[in-house]
Amino acid sequence: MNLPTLESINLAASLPVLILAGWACLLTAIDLFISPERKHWTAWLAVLGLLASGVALGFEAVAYSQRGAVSAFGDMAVVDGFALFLQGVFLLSAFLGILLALNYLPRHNIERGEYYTLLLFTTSGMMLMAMAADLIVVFLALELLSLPLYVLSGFAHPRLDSEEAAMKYFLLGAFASGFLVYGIALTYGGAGTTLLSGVVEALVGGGPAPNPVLAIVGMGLILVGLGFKVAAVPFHMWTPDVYQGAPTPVTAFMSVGAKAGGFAALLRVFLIAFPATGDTWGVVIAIIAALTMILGNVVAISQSNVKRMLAYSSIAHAGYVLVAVAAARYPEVEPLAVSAAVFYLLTYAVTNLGAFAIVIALERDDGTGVEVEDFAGLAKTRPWLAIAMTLFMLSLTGIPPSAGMVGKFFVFQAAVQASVGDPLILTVTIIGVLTSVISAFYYLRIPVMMYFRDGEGQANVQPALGVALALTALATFLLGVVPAPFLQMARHALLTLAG
Amino acid sequence: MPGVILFAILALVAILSAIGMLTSTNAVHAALFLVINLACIAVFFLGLSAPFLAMVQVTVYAGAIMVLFLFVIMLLGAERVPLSSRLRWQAPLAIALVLALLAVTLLVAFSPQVQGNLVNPRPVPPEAQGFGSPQAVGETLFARYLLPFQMVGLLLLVAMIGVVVLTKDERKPTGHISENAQASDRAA
Amino acid sequence: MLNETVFLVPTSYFVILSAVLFSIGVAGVLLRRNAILIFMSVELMLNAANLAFVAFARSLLDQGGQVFVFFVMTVAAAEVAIGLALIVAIFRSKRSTDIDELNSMEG
Amino acid sequence: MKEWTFIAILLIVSAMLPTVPIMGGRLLGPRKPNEQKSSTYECGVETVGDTWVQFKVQYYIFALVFLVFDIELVFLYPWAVAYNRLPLFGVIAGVVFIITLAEALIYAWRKGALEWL
Repeated sequence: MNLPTLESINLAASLPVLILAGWACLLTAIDLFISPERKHWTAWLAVLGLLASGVALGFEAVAYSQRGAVSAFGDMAVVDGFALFLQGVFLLSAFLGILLALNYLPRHNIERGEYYTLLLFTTSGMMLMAMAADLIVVFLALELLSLPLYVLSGFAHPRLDSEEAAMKYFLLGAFASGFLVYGIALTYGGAGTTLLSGVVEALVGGGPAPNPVLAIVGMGLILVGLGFKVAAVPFHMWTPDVYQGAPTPVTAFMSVGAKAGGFAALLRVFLIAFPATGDTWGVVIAIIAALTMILGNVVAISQSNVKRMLAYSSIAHAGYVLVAVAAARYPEVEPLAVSAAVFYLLTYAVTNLGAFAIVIALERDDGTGVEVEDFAGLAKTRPWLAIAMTLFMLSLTGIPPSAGMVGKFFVFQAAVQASVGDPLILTVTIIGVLTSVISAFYYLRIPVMMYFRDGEGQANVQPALGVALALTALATFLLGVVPAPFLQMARHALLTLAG
Repeated sequence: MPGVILFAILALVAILSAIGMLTSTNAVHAALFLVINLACIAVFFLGLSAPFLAMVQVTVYAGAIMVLFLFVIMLLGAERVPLSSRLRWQAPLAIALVLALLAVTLLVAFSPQVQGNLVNPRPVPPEAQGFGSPQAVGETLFARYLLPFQMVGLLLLVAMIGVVVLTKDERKPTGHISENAQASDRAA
Repeated sequence: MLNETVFLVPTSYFVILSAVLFSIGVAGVLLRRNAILIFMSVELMLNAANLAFVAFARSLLDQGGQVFVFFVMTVAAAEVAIGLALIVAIFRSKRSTDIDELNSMEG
Repeated sequence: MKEWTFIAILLIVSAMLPTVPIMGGRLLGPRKPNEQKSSTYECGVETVGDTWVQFKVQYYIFALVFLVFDIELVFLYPWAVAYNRLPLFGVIAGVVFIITLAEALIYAWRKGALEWL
């Protein structure tokens, strides 16, 4: 048994996560002594923790560019480009999540310090998920990511629909982790180890007890478990109700953070542990991607409630990232596909948080005011808000000059490269393009409603929300117009084998 | 040969108690069936030389978790449970799905490749005598699995925060509390 | 007595048993309506996975499988704590745990 | 190996102790029920209210706090047992674990989850 020595634990490499998790625990204690009226202090302290973790991440990225990937905590975690880039996305979405919630919670009278500490715990769970190199860490990170989200979606708990949202999310989450654990059990039986790098040897015939058939069935069950978390089609039924019932800042953070965390696990498990059986899971993921894109976009057309529409749109966007995952099974396309998927998650995070920020601005205190009709005439009463919303809708559709367009272009470029020898990926790419065209219909309906209908579109943009809106709008525009630096970073986001 | 007989009896009891939990109309009976199932699995753990896990299964799973289930069933008085499923087409589809899942796993378990290279448990070699004992589990846990161990600490803290947030209601009572919450508070 | 001789049963028996228990758990989740019973079925699924884990750990004589079961149990306990807190919260404001009544948000 | 046999015998005997008298009484005893005998006994007074009386949520929160610390104990047991063979950071990991859950206790206590009345 290789006893890990002190430097193989190397805490320095995983400093961002340690800072965030430690700060979350500390903040839980500090929050006890903050009086209910001044809970926004907890929020700003949480932002401080995120900034500290971000700075540590910056140093770690510089160190990574010099010395390459390194494994931390024995061989349980690995700190590579993929992990660092995604940790940046998680920190950004957590920061914007706090800004969204800062004014929303007091207005709806559900302001409690625990909101911010739970948000920090979820983010640390996601960061650990990005650097997991062992199936145990993947499972525990998934739980550390999901438990706070169950509580957060039930945060407005005397209100019934928030409790129901939390209940449905909880039951489906527990059901999914049941599948995930059984999948890991069979993979462990087939491969003799839960280390991702160990599993890949067993599938090729090495390892203590090679049993590839069992490992493949285990892999299928893991796909089901992670499919629930990412809300891919056959496992997406919970998404609309939960997204509508949960408080809007939680929905915004959940649609971005939990999804990116799920994809981090999906990419890491399937590209590191199961490359040898690429053709089996490649076909399955391609089919799931096609179904997800079709259903997500088609059903979204008939939605009048903007929160439900954004829920179905988040399902559809999961489909686009799944296309990149399916394309990533070809070794020569893998670097491009992985960086395309990761970049897409960044653009989707920024755009979706911006769109939800505007929904929060429009949402009245009793939760109404989020229908499409409520956007009527917004251009006249709040021109800046209208421009920002139009930019977000363009980005979600994938029309230039928005970040979404670059993201989709990058993903489809990878898919086209992968489909040179594989007709299935080709059809999936075509479906992807067609569904993006369909999505234009329900996305552009809102700018039309804002500019060409008259109405008294009223919205109250409080300070913190304004900052979040400005940041997301600027980021969506910048990522669309000058994506080069970010693309460069995404290209370095490569997966490496741990240990 | 006594091993296979003991295995067969326990497996039968486990499966019957699982089916019993599935079909019982009274939530308390379902919980007690699950406790029987947990006990059978604890004995399996003993047989598979995992004594420490058997004790943990009995104390933590059967002891703490099932007690909590019974506690909630008693608290909510929700023991009269309708058996009929909600939508007519839901039940057959669910059963079909489950049978497909079962068929796949059994097909795989009986398939020659899996049977072939599944290592059957050899008698425990002398040097691994302490296999499954608390020392062995402790040594592995605190040498190789440090990161998961710390994550469990965070998970328990989150669970504690979650419980307090969901049950203690410390906000200033304003018009926003829906009337049925107040009604239930008065009734509780 | 129990350790050396008795349970030298081939590992595939345990895999089959855990597959059957897992399927019963999945059936429980899909068929039952009461939130508490769905939750118990999930516990049954996790237990089936634990059984498979210990069987493989025994056949490979690797302590890692048993440590994983240890973690699965603690995660299940944390989930139970939050799940039952949620069920109590819902019951206090709606007086029923029947999940198909949770439909105040039909799309 | 022998200790398991003792535990097995203990389990069987402890199971037999309550069941044998009850089963014996049920099988051997004469059965002549009458209205008086089969009414629920509430110290001679007519029963009032239904049996499933609801009790406060407070007891439930206490049980949840017990569950979280039960898990902590189960983790610390192998830590204590394998203490002398642990590398240094194994010990530090245990200490950090205890501190994290001590903070959970302070949190629960300060938030009033441990009140009983």
